[in-house]
Amino acid sequence: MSASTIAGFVGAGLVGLGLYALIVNTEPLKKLLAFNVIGNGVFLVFGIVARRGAVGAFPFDPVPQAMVITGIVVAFAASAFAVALMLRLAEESGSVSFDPEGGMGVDQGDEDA
Amino acid sequence: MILFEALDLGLAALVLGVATWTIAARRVFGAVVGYVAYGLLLAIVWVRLYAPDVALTEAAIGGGVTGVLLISASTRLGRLPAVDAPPGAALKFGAAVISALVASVLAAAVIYLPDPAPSLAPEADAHLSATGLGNAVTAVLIAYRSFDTMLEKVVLVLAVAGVWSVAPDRFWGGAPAPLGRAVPDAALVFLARILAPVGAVIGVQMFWVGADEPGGAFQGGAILAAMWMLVMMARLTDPPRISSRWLRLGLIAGPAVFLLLGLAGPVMAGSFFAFPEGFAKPVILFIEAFMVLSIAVTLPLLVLGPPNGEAGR
Amino acid sequence: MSIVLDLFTVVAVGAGVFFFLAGTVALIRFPDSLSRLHGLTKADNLGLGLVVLGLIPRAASPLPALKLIVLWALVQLGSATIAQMIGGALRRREPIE
Amino acid sequence: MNDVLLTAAGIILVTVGAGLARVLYGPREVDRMMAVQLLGTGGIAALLLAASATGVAGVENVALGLALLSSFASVAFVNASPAQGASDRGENR
Repeated sequence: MSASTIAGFVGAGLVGLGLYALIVNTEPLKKLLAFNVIGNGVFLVFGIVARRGAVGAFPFDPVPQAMVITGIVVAFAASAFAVALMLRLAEESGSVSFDPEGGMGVDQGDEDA
Repeated sequence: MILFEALDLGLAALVLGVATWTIAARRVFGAVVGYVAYGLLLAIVWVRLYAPDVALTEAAIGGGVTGVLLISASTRLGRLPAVDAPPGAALKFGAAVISALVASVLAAAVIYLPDPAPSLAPEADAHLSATGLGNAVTAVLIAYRSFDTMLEKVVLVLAVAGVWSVAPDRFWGGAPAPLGRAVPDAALVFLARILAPVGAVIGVQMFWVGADEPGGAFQGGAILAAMWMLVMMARLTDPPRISSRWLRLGLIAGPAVFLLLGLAGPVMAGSFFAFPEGFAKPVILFIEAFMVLSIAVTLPLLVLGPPNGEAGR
Repeated sequence: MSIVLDLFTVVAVGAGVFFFLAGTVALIRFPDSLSRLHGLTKADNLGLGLVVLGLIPRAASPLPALKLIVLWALVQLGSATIAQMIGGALRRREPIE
Repeated sequence: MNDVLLTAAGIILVTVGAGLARVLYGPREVDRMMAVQLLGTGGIAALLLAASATGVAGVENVALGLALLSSFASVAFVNASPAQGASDRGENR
């Protein structure tokens, strides 16, 4: 197995892990983390396309790499905006819920305190 | 080659293991610590994929700056009561099935994608001499796909506007909350005093060598941003008021200069976003210098969040 | 000459690997946080320092070699400060989470 | 010679990777941070060794960036860690 294939599998695995966490986690910051993990997986899969684009003396195809760099920066900007929204929501309502009805009111916090 | 394979497999196991910890950790703080470790490991994976430019960006933005964003968010959010009901077993099972399915499809794609893949590397290299650059990735970013990169800078400005816009009206124009604690650790102040100037030099150097070696405006700007945040953590300086004219100029300098020179393209070189022949490299470095400034200003502002009534400087 | 230099590299890098090993063992096995911190700083300082020392003869020119030394100095600075901060936090006896 | 360096890189990576067990077990947040700090240093060492063995250009730049950013991240953690909050409340120093 070449390095690019292994990295591709890692990317696929990260997308799977992140997707599961995105659906299952209820805590907003953890959902954001999961979203970033999915993004990293996608970037890795795209990154192996760059590596496999090696021709002759060039060890990689620069075009996908440049797009991944752009993607990393945009993903960060999106995360920062999401954090700002969460903080504001928490400030206004004292909680952050993804339920349009305002949640179930079940107190699950501090279970591991 | 067996050595390499062992190294790659070990690295892959580490990345997936740390990612699993990150999403499984019960406390957010621990999860973010895991995420930063995972960012460092990913940077090494990118080096193995012959992508040092991406590795630097991942280490700087994916690991460092995102880590600080999430960690300060988790301390500010504190311990909110969890209001959403935890997912039931059926939903968990369904999510696991869907995620496994998506991951397997992607893995299959990795196997069946053409190897070698169709490549633009020869084309990118063929025109490299016209740009005067030695780093093909920088050439793609600033010359071949310059329109993309300019718009991406605009996205960053929009993100800052979005973050600011969630501030309550009465705080508008003020400064965001300080990054550091009221009484910073003496050792941290010492570190900031020594590391920040050195780091700033390294950041500028990284932008400068980016023309020919791995590095560039994103990476250099991100390191400068990290150093500014370090100084703010040590409370050697506090976040600026968002109404500051200099701050706003720095914020838009990159995209503005990029756009102006792009619009001047038809006069200088016969087409939008074209660079004059023979002068391409100075023009590119000129644009990049302003982009470094904008990135160094934008990333900390995104981390700092909206103004919250601080007097600011 | 080159054999001597190669030998130097192998010895220095080997010693560096040993200190990383020692630091990790300390991190995993030592009973309390302060002892772990002690072990960790050994890996940070000596482990990386010896690896850098071993790689210096292999640098093509003085400039990359200088870069290596600067890098080590930066890690030293960062790790010393962080050790100080962690130590201070521990001394103030924060509660175990 | 190159194989020796690569093996060293692999051993260091696996070693500090094993140290990540501390991230798992804690018990304090600072223990987790120490493991990440060790991973950063070890990652830099492994990167330098692998770069020297394979002759890939520009990896020193990546290592230099990692060196700056890993200490930056660690500082941010210690600074924000719940453990440190105690010193804000009227601790004389």
